[in-house]
Amino acid sequence: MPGDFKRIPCPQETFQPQLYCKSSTKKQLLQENGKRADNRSLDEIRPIFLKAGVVSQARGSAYIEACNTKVICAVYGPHEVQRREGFSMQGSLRCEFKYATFSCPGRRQHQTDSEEKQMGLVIAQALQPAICLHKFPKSQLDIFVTVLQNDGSAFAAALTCASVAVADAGIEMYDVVIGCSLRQAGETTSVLDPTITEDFYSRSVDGDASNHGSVTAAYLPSLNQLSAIQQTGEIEPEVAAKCLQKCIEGSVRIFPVVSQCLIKATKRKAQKSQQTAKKDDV
Amino acid sequence: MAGIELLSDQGFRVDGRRPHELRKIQCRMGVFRQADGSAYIEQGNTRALATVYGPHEASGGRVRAQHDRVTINCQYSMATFSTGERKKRPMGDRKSQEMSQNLQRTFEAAIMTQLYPRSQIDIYVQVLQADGGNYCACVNAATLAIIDAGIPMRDYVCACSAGFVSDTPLVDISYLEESLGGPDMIVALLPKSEQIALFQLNSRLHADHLSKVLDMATKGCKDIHTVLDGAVRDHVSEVTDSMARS
Amino acid sequence: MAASTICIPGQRLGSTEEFQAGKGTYTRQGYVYSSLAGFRHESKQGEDLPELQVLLEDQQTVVPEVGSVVTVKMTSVNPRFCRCAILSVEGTPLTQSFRGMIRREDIRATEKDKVEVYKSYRPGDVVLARILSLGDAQWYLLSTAENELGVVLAQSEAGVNMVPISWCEMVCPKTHSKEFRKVARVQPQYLIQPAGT
Amino acid sequence: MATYIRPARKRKCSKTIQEPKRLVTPGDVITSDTDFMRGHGTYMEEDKLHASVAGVVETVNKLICVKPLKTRYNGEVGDVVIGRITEVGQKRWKVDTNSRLNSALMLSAVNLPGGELRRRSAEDELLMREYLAEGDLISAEVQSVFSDGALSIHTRSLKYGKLGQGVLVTVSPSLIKRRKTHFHNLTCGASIILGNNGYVWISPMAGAEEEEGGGFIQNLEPVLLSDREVMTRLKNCIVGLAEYRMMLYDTSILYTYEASLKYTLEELLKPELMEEVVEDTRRRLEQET
Amino acid sequence: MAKVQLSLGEKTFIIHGVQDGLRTDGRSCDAFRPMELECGVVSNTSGSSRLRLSNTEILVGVKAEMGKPRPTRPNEGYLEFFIDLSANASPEFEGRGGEELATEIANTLTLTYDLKNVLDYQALCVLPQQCCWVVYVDVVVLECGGNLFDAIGIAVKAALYNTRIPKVKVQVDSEGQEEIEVSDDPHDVVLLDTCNMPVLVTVSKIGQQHVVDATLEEEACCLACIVMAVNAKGALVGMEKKGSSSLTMDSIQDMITTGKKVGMNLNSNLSSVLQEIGRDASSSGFLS
Repeated sequence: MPGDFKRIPCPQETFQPQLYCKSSTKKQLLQENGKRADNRSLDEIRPIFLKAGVVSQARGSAYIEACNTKVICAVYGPHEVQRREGFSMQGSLRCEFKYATFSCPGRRQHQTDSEEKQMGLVIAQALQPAICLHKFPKSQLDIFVTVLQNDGSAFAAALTCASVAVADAGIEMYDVVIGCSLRQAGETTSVLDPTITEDFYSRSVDGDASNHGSVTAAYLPSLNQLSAIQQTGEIEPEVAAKCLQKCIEGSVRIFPVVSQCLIKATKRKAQKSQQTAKKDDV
Repeated sequence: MAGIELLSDQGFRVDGRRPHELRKIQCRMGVFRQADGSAYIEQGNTRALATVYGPHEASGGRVRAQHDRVTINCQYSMATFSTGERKKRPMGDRKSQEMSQNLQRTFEAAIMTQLYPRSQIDIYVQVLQADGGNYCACVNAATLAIIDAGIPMRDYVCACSAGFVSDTPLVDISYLEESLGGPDMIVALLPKSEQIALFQLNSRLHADHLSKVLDMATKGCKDIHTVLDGAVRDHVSEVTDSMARS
Repeated sequence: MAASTICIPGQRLGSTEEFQAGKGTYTRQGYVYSSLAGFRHESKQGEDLPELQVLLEDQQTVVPEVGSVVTVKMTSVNPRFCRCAILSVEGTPLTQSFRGMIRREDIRATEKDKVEVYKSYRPGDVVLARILSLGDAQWYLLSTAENELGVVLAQSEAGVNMVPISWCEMVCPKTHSKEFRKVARVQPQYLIQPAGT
Repeated sequence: MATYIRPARKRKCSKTIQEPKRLVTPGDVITSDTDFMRGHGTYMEEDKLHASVAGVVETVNKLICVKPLKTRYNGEVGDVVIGRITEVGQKRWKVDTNSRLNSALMLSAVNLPGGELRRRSAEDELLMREYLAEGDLISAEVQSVFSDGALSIHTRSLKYGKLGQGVLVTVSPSLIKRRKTHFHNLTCGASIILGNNGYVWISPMAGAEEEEGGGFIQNLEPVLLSDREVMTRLKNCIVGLAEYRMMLYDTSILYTYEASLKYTLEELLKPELMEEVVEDTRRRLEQET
Repeated sequence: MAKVQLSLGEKTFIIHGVQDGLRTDGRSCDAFRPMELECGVVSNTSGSSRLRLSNTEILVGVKAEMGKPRPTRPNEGYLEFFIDLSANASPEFEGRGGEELATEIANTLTLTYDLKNVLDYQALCVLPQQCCWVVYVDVVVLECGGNLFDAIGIAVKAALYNTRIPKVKVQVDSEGQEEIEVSDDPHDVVLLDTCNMPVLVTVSKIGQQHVVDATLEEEACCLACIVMAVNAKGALVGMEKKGSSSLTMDSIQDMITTGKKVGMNLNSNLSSVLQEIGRDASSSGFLS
């Protein structure tokens, strides 16, 4: 609830205690055996649990879990555009992206901040080329994404989750959208699907900071195109192109999960309607 | 008053002006191409920019349109870096909303509103650098912008501030003179007919002095009118000449 | 139905040389793709190529389309037109209503100039109508200029559902007062019986 | 060069120009003689005629008016205008014509496919968006002026109608010189329409017009590169003329085009070269008069 | 963004023109419109600049103020970006109309400047955990004629080049209390090193080709674009895809190559112009 902070007797500014911890050991991206902290290899993605149709009130919904990164998404609509705008033969998309207040290491505010607004915009833009918007003129589709727990790559997970939720809503789509993140550490090392400790923080890079950064891409597997690219950090253009290629490879590996999930959800729906049909007969 | 003498014994103000002297005014019309009218004005270190869009179809459809006259829509904003201490937001605070309303009233008095039923005129002013007399600079800039847009007005609207220090009225007061307390009067005047379109007085002033200060402000407005009129005439001559030679 | 026939959006279903694209599919560069997560259907009619469809029985997203028959509830009436809320499209209920408008000249097919809106519809009436066009930014344009279209449910001033007695009149069973309405000759396929009646 | 940045130039101090006679600014008294008729840009107060805009006083017989340097378009019946559809209504299109209110194009004021004498049916009302949709450009003629100042326009002549491929340039309406015709096929190889409302349309030279479909079907074939170069140069010339406040008509445009030929298209974007081209044109025009 | 509506014919003409490598104003696909830049326009700021790119006009004012360092980085100062899409630029931006786009631009700038290499942030710190310089970079968009991102990127870099931050001395008095003394000598100042600061380059995909520095009309024909932040070395310090369409890997690669080339060119041209203008330029601004 957006609180009236003036009346709540709590300090105006608080900091997480971790800031004041003196980390004695320097964090190493890779262990000595070349594996990552959670024993994954460089280009290994975390196992994914994906389920569609988890919010019964919504027209479509999905939940994704990749180890500790958990995102839930619900889709409502298409309904009439509320704001008075010009006539449009195409439907419009609106996406609200929110980190739950408890989802990140530090507490987040209830109000959507500018980062979250931006994320919402990017998700809407990433889904737009995948959705047959001309099928619902003058109407609007609302997508609500909430990150329940953020352990890195939450944005990529949100992209995948949102696209599954839209498909689950029975909205006609040209393609599904799959998100994948990557952290580049030096010219040659890149870590796919980074956890929050592996993720890129510009100031934490020691020495030469060139070619350190992170890349997130949204991939449309059937069209073989990218619908979103977000890059931070300093990366050579040639390396950046390679990063995108690796993100695509990662997405291709996620695709079977998405496809299985949608097939299962469709089966479930069919069974359900058969059951209700039987009940009606009785 | 904190150590600074606003008026020296010789009768000079902090910036070397005499009480009845205006700051240097420089202005330019037609700064932008896309707007219907635009103007920029410098009054000493106070700089303001005004743009005018319209008259055009009233936004918000028939509901907001007035069937017998034009709707005048004003927005006053200040660049966040314009003041000594950085402002958090360029507009939306109470002061700038009040300023917007004042502007609207001022120009409703001067523009021949009945000529454009169902239309709307947008007047946007922005203070780029604030050094006292912000509202006045905005009114003057907006007047120029409206003339640039070719919108009929009864007369110029010229605004000028005046203060009162040690029994002497000061015209066109700067930020320093404004901030050290004392009365602060703003007058927007239609100079030819000497009609006052806006009158505002902050802080206290003995009623006996009112007419003295008002006279000073009125005179300031007329002086500003002379400067602005000169600028407009130059601009019009130049453009007419260019159009005539083609 | 075999599980192998479930498709997901973006899945390639076949070439356009073999199939026609039907509902729930689209074509791109010579192939038919699925645009829904649903079951694959092939149907052949005559000499044409078999039509490919991807369907999902229970859940169809519907928005009002030109030509579809919709159920609306009147919200306001004035001498030139009446406004209404579109509640369902082709029998599929909508979660949120869309706004529509029926102009005076679209109320009935004959003697258009003699139509009086007040004698045709009243706020609260449930009416069957056909979508004429997408209209402007705010309103869908509807028409009831067919025998099958018009009022299906209307309450009298006494608050009782009225019974039609002709194509333009209804009568209240309680007070026996007559009221004017543009009554629909309701066809069975559009009739959804409320539970308990 | 891909990019070109330079320090801002100082504007040239314009030579002192003699103020034209009878220049007035708002509030000035034009005359206290009551024999005159009050025209645009003036108002009566205390039996005196005052100016309400800045400009030069024009007297036609007994009518006194002041024309401002630039305004929104004030329509007159018979003017050629170019407009953009902003809204599709039930029996009319709303058209932006740079005037103070949107203009109306009635369904009955257009030529629909299938001949001039065709009766307009209810179906046409539903198909209006098929003919002209939001964003489409049309050339039209002012048919009448409503009491509130809004214009009613029509396209009931073969020379008017929906515009196809080309570029629109918007200038101040006062820069358009009133001429017998506002449609020109320039010898340099492009056609232009100088709308009285300040909208200028540049299009490839009209070839054999296919008059089927009443002008609602657009030719979307790529324009030849040579034609495109001419159109682009014309566009830059018109923008330049407007920038330096020269009147626009076929001769001035053509002369500017010829003067500009010594520079490449990209060079013309530099303000100082454009200024030179415009000054050349001005000199040539002055010599001829 | 201030949008223009175009008819199908106009769009087709623009798209085919880009295909032929001749845009409607005579430029080739990888050319910028001429720009005019001046520094030191607003005298009560620490640094300012004004950029005019055809019809796009940007005014940037930088104000350095004392603040508290962020808890996450106790010994660094920081930059704060604010964009004001003023109603002067377009009536659409009146009230809160421009807010969404403004945050979008500010976010992009924050991301690209928030890197270790860009600026020596530690030099902006006065007293760790207690006091640092907060450099407010305030951008006002006065007129909008397309390509806002790039124009703002250039203007911001120029304003930071023009910025003068007073030198600060920290003295410890007898009781061990630290005292901060700010020099009021206008020549005793710290200048910012701008050579690693990026510029933004927007590469817009129109039809099958891509262009830089799109005009408003071209932006209306563009379905997808990539905004890149490119530094003087040609490395990307931030990249974002915008727009409603998707892109193939091939075209992304081409667009990145163009972006790098144009970005490096912009950086080198900008730095030579800035040197020409000089660090302590002041100019008359709008009167010229």
